[in-house]
Amino acid sequence: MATKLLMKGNEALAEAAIRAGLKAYFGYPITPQSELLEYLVRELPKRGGAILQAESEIASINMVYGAAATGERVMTSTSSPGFSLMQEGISYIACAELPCLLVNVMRGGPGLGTIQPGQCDYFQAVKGGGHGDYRMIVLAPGSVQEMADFVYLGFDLADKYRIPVLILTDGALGQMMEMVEFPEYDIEAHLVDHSSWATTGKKKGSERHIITSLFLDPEILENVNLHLQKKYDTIREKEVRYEAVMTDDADFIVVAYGLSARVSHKAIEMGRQEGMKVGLLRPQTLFPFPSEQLNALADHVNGILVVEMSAGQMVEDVRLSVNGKVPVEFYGRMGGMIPAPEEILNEINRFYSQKLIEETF
Amino acid sequence: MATKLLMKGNEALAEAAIRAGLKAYFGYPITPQSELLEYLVRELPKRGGAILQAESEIASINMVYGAAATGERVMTSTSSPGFSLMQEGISYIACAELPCLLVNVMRGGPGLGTIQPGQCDYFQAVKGGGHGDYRMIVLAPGSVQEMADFVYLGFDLADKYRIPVLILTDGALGQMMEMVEFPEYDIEAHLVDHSSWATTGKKKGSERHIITSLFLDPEILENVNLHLQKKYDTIREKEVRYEAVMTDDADFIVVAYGLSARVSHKAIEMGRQEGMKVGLLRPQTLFPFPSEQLNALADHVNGILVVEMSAGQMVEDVRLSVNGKVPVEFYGRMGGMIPAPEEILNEINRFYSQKLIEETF
Amino acid sequence: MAKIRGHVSIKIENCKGCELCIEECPQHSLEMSLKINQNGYHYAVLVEDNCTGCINCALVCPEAIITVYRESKKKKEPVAVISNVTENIKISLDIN
Amino acid sequence: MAKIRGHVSIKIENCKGCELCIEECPQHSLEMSLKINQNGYHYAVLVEDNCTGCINCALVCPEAIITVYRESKKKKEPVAVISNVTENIKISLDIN
Amino acid sequence: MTNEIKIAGFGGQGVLSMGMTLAYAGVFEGKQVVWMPSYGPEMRGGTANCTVIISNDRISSPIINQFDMAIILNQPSLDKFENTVKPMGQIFYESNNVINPPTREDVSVFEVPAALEAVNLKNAKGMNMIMLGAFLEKNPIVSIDSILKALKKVLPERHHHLISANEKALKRGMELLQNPVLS
Amino acid sequence: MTNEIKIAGFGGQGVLSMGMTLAYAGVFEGKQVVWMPSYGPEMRGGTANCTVIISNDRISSPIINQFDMAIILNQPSLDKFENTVKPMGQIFYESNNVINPPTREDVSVFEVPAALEAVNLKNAKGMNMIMLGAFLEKNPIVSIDSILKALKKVLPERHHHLISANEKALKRGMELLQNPVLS
Amino acid sequence: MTNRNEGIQCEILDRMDIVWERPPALLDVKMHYCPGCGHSVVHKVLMEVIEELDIQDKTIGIAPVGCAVLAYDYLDIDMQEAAHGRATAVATGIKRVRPDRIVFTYQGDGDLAAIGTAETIHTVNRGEQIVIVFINNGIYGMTGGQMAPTTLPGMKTTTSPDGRDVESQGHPLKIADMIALLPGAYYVTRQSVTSAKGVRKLKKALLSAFQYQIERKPGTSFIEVVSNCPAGWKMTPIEANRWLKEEMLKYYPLGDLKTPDT
Amino acid sequence: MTNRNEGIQCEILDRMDIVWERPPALLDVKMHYCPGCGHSVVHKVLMEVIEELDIQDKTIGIAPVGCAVLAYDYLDIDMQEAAHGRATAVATGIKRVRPDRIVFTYQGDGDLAAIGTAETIHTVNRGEQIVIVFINNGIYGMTGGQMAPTTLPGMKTTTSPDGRDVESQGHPLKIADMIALLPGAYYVTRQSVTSAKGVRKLKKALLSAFQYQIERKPGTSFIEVVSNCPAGWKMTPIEANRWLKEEMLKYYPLGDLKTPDT
Ligand SMILES: Cc1ncc(C[n+]2csc(CCOP(=O)(O)OP(=O)(O)O)c2C)c(N)n1
Ligand SMILES: Cc1ncc(C[n+]2csc(CCOP(=O)(O)OP(=O)(O)O)c2C)c(N)n1
Ligand code: SF4
Ligand code: SF4
Ligand code: SF4
Ligand code: SF4
Ligand code: SF4
Ligand code: SF4
Ligand SMILES: [Mg+2]
Ligand SMILES: [Mg+2]
Repeated sequence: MATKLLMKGNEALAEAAIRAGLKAYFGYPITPQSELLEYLVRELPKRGGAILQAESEIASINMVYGAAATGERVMTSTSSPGFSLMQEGISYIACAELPCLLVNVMRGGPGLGTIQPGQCDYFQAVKGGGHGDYRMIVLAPGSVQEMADFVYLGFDLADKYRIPVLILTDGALGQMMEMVEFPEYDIEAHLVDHSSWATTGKKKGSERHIITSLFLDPEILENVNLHLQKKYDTIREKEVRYEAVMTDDADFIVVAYGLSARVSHKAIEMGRQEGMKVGLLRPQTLFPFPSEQLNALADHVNGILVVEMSAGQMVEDVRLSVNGKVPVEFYGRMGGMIPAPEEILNEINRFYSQKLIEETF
Repeated sequence: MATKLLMKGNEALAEAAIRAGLKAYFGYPITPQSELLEYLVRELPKRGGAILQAESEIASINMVYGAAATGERVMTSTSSPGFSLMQEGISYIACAELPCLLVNVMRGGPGLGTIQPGQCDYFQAVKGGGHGDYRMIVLAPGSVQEMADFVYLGFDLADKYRIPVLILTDGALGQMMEMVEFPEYDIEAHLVDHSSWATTGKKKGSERHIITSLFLDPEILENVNLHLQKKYDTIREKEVRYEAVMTDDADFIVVAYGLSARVSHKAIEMGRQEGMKVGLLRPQTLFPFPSEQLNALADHVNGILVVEMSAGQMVEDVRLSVNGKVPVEFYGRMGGMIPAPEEILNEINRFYSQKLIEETF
Repeated sequence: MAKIRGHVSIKIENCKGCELCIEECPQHSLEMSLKINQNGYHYAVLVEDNCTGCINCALVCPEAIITVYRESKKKKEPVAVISNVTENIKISLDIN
Repeated sequence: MAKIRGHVSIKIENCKGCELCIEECPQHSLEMSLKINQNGYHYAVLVEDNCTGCINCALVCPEAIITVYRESKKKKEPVAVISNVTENIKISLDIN
Repeated sequence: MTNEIKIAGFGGQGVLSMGMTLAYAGVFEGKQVVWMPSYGPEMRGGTANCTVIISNDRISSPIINQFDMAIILNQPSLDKFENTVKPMGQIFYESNNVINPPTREDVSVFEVPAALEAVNLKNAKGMNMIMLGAFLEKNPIVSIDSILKALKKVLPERHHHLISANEKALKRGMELLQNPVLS
Repeated sequence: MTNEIKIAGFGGQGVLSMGMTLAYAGVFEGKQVVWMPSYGPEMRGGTANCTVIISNDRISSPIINQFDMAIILNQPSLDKFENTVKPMGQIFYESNNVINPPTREDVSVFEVPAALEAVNLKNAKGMNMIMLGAFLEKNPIVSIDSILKALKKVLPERHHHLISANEKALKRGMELLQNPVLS
Repeated sequence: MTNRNEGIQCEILDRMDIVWERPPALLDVKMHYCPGCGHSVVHKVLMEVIEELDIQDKTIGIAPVGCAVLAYDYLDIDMQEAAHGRATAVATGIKRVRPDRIVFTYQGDGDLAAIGTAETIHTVNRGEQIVIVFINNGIYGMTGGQMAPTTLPGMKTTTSPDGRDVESQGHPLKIADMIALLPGAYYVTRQSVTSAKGVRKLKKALLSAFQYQIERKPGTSFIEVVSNCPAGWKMTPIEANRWLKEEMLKYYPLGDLKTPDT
Repeated sequence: MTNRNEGIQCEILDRMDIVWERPPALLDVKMHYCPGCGHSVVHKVLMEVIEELDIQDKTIGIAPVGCAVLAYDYLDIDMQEAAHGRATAVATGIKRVRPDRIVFTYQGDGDLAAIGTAETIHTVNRGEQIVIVFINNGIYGMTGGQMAPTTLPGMKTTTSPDGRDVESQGHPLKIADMIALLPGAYYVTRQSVTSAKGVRKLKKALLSAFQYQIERKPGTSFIEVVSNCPAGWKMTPIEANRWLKEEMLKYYPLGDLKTPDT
């Protein structure tokens, strides 16, 4: 039966991972994600998994590499600076096509920055902060419930596509408590058979398995890349997820993910109360990005406002999606600041007053 | 007097760095950039600088952090996987506003990949592979001559804006030999006075200097970010550099940088011989990107082909620049493969035959 | 053995009430105040007039807020030391 | 002491001519050929019929291309060993 | 109906658990809730605060800059949050820890001598529950029963024996505002 | 006028320095040049090759897939590059190291017994210069003088005494193709 | 706590000399450390030493992430904040361009002995002429009390809630002992700050270390301070110091591990 | 080189037994190593040991970047290539989810003792039950002969063209000695492969190490092999092995550094 609990986002994520059959977690303390590690230290060993506090994020991600290559469900989590340290390892994992779950509970940057929430690692997450042409599936939860839900989804997608899946969230969603319901999840039914490639010891009479990202011959490496790109195209086609709020009749929409989408949601509610036809598109997958959906919406709306806790990163993907069809504006806060609903409403208002002027003249 | 030499790209870069007043180099071996380190080991100590082979790329970039914070001209170089390891350090350097020169001699990725040349770290370079909203100035040399020239330019820009400058090049440009001319360069005349912020020991009676990227209070960190963004805007306005080849009368242009621009150059020469009105725009700065120039060109051309040794990265910046005005197509090779002039010409031909069809019907 | 006369002055508004000075004072000259300062901490006060000025308390005080005085060998004019007041006043009349 | 009779067979097309086997052979049974194989290396050959089958050469051979034979204690039928030919042929007629 | 509440004080005063208790009680009454703490090094000896939102409907933004009510346990918190209370809102402040009471005229201000009462109850740690009781007296958004159920969730097992003491403190807090000191 | 040349062979045969010498000689004659090596672990005991482009004009692409001439020092290299020579182009191959000579009919093929001649000259290392001499005999794109000047740049100081031996080798190579064995 | 008066408020004494006061180089601001935290004590001693050696104007300090990350708010010298674990690399960078400056790092045990292990060992192995001040409090203080490499067996932290299990979580890492093996190490010592005597000894050790650097002695000085973390250990400062003496020092005995003569 | 015949081509002998042949687990392919390279010798011994212990079906090997990066092309077991320096972290990951598998890493000195120092030390400190095979050839072979942490004083490499200068470039790092200090180290030994005798000893050491892992002995086995790099050292294989014995072994004397009984 499903369980309902009031939980912190970080803890909900950890609990869901255990319920999804997590076999090993490797991580290193960093605010604001340490609860995740601490929760798992308490719970995972009792419930069938191994946990290790590594000596660094670099060790963590490479432990994930090793463990994931045995075909088990494994994960790590960190926050922004730690995620930067993992870039080489992630590039290796992506190229070797190892399924695993990564979590970045973002904080304000750059540098050591602050421990307050941020959304300024979007580029790093979706364009590949590491070297080479690779992608991760990037899931952006918008609530504590989704912090849990996207863990199941993440593991399933990781297994299905042999790809690292990143849950990209932030310190506020990680620290805040909401009700969360853990559905029934039959682990066995979800596990994918990885025995055809996993390195668990060469079976007698069959070929050995090799996990590598080295392909010295460029023709071979190009083929590896073509294979990866094809996989990414499939993912683009099949795995886009988003939430559309009051977009049907909207003449103006806000695009935002995660925490800033929550705040924007309130702003459009306030806008609707003031009689404005505003909607919200909240990408739940950042890669694949809901480009087609936005492009289609661009046929009906007159403008788009992108709200991020950054200097403007996802806004580029929105612009690429609509390709000039409608103006795309940006509102952002940085350095751990969270926009208030009123600020966003202000921006929306600006659009409406402009429109009024346009319509008058 | 200027000196002319036949040199490898890597060595020209190293030699220019010495002539530009390099005070310290910290690096770690990796193909295809090790000549740079090896050249400097032989030459730099004789010519007034310190050199250290570090224990890792992470150590290198943090040594650069420390040395740059004293206000001296310092640099490091590496190739793709090593550059991924530097991402945390770069984010720190960018936030602490330390001038320094970084070099990524790219190879095919992802993962360990190959040591053959690649251009697949564009996103990492220009969008920020590390966490947080920061930018580097990214210079993309197209010849051995520019491998040298951009070192002087790089140090000057780094000093002027207190920003890390990245020379983004590839294994082929690093390994190949061309003639290179080293101009007279009066180091003293170029050095910027950093004594107002550099940490070289607190002067008696004046305030101490602090180099940090920690700003726990989000309001302060937001201001730091606003300051950075303003600086980036100035750079966007003032520091765009590019080469335009036969674009004046072109009805179709290729956009490419570095090695693939060299190959594209040959392709458009061949195209011109076949009577096609093709041109080439070669960004020399990738950040700042010549967006306005491209946008203006988009008013005159009917199509753009972006050529990269990647799955398509800079193409996004081209699309963002032209914002839907003209179709932007992409041709790329991956995994260490280099496109041949003929392949590019083929792509150009395709455009022309399409156009012919369009004009016929 | 003639006792050296000493005195300590504590900047109590910065005291965090760790009690380490009290633990370390060989003379048991210090104790915690019942009151709290503006940061919510009880603070250390000199309660016995037997301080020798051994500076032990000052050495272990994490906040470095204890100033220690010792009777001058070359006796001269007296000096007034006002300490342990809630406001941050420390006046040392040095008529040297 | 009765000499043990041994023999080595070298897969010469994979030999890289490092000469380590030669250096290590206590019998000086091996030498380098004047010819080169298809990879451009001179290769090691057995030139003396005094091999004891001590396996030293095989142990140090980086390419692991030396097979070592030793006269069987329990003598039986003879066996033909063809070795050191440029093509990759190794026939051991084992009539066991 | 949505209640947006700020609770703030020193690190050790039980500010976060007070908020969590309130949020859990909301859950037991079938409401939507959000509990959002301040986190980070400011907690080191410094101040702590949390936001609690209790609503009948889906809660969109967990981040709000304006509150219906504020429960304030020390001076720095009052200085910081006094102006974030909406007009017509309420401020509950602990009078022993707040030297300069709120000055706003467009909100209801309730002085609660919770520290003193906690000493009287010989339950120094119960100060936060007294404040919560006072708050609930004026805003019966959840029942005492739900609060007690919530305490079972919030307190670790080994502290469950304290629940009855906490109940007393809650009740005492409610009593205190049955004749409120309106300022 | 642009000459695009491929030079290929085993790692130790002096393939890269032959190309570099040619490139440097081009420089001394005021031409534009590019020298582009293959690099990487394939050099470990394996094959090595380089591209040399010598032109009167600015050289656009250093990367080319088709060559005017190829100088080939071993079999694997011939197998790899035979088909990259443009129709009407030239192939120079070292006959001791190449067992199966080129079969193309649309290019000029020159067999050069350089290894043998090097032994005759008691200058085993001079094999590459013999090949270069042969090449220059057919393609006088740079003068012997320039080549000798170039050698001074390419060879480390301590090997400059070898230059006269190299000159002999060059000349021998030229002679060899004054009566070429056209196959 | 006393019921007596609130201390001796004002008193006219005989002529008094100040025998200890806050070193001016320790800025007169409130520090963010928890009550009783050893970090603050070490700060104080450090600045006394820098004043005494008169090197305030040529000293550059590096404090990476850890509770002491804000040291630059308190120490009146030029300072650099460094990435987690990389302080010695940063110091190397400085020292290589400015060999005439006095450079020290100030690092926690998580920083120096976990994520920064490679940098620590290689910096000392190169014999960089810097002073490394290593605050070993057996825990990650700043991030809320997780297990450190130096955490004692059986010690409870938020990531070893049942006590550190050496089987699965490894043994306390005695990094100073490893460091002392390296030829690049010039002076390696382990001190503490739980008593006035300890503080005096630490000061002596720091004086020597900086003096060696001033004299350009070949090699690195490494000063480990076995310190406390009352907050992370969930103890009062007095309990913490007692536990430190009784338990920590068993694993990390005080004294010199390597001196210039040994 | 001989002028004599081209070897004994064919001969009918008395009944002969094969007393040594290439272990089948060493795949019958040409290896990319330079002539005389010690890597290939160690590969051979390793596979003999794995065959002898009959663990080919449950062994997982990890070779990170370095000349042996392509080991998976030669060793007929499941293998993972790892990022530079991270092999022991990768091994830890495997061992923690599959404690019943036999896991070993195969690492160069640049890999293990430079960039991977932290991972190496912490893996051993945790006593991960794996075997670490450490090929110390005093140089970065794969990248073309740069200085390694283990390069001898005065030794010429492309990044120490005048010989390693310990003043500025540090001392050769004896990492096995540091490792042996750690309680998590179960068996630490230093071997070589320059002679048949050395190869025999190495095999014995590897047999013990894997046997310990099979028996789940607590702790890590660390086998250093002092090896050569004829290409990087710019010597013939025979010169290289001679130099190794004469010079390298002075710094890295062979023998056990820690055995289960010590
Ligand atoms: C790359 C990175 N990983 C993790 C962190 C989080 N972090 C900050 S300080 C710290 C460790 C603090 O422990 P220690 O070094 O022992 O210092 P202490 O606070 O105990 O003095 C950690 C893990 C970080 N800032 N950066
Ligand atoms: C992050 C990173 N940095 C650098 C390199 C380049 N690199 C490959 S192998 C190697 C070192 C090889 O030396 P060693 O580990 O001693 O192995 P050997 O080749 O000598 O056996 C280096 C620096 C890399 N692949 N990745
Ligand atoms: S100076 Fe000595 S005697 Fe005086 S209070 Fe301090 S510790 Fe006690
Ligand atoms: S040691 Fe300092 S901070 Fe602690 S109680 Fe004494 S005076 Fe206060
Ligand atoms: S087996 Fe022994 S005797 Fe025979 S060739 Fe080999 S080393 Fe020589
Ligand atoms: S040891 Fe092996 S590779 Fe070396 S020469 Fe002898 S047979 Fe050939
Ligand atoms: S958490 Fe620990 S180390 Fe950090 S300031 Fe508090 S007591 Fe000191
Ligand atoms: S470079 Fe050195 S280590 Fe690498 S294969 Fe060649 S000899 Fe062996
Ligand atoms: Mg610590
Ligand atoms: Mg090596």
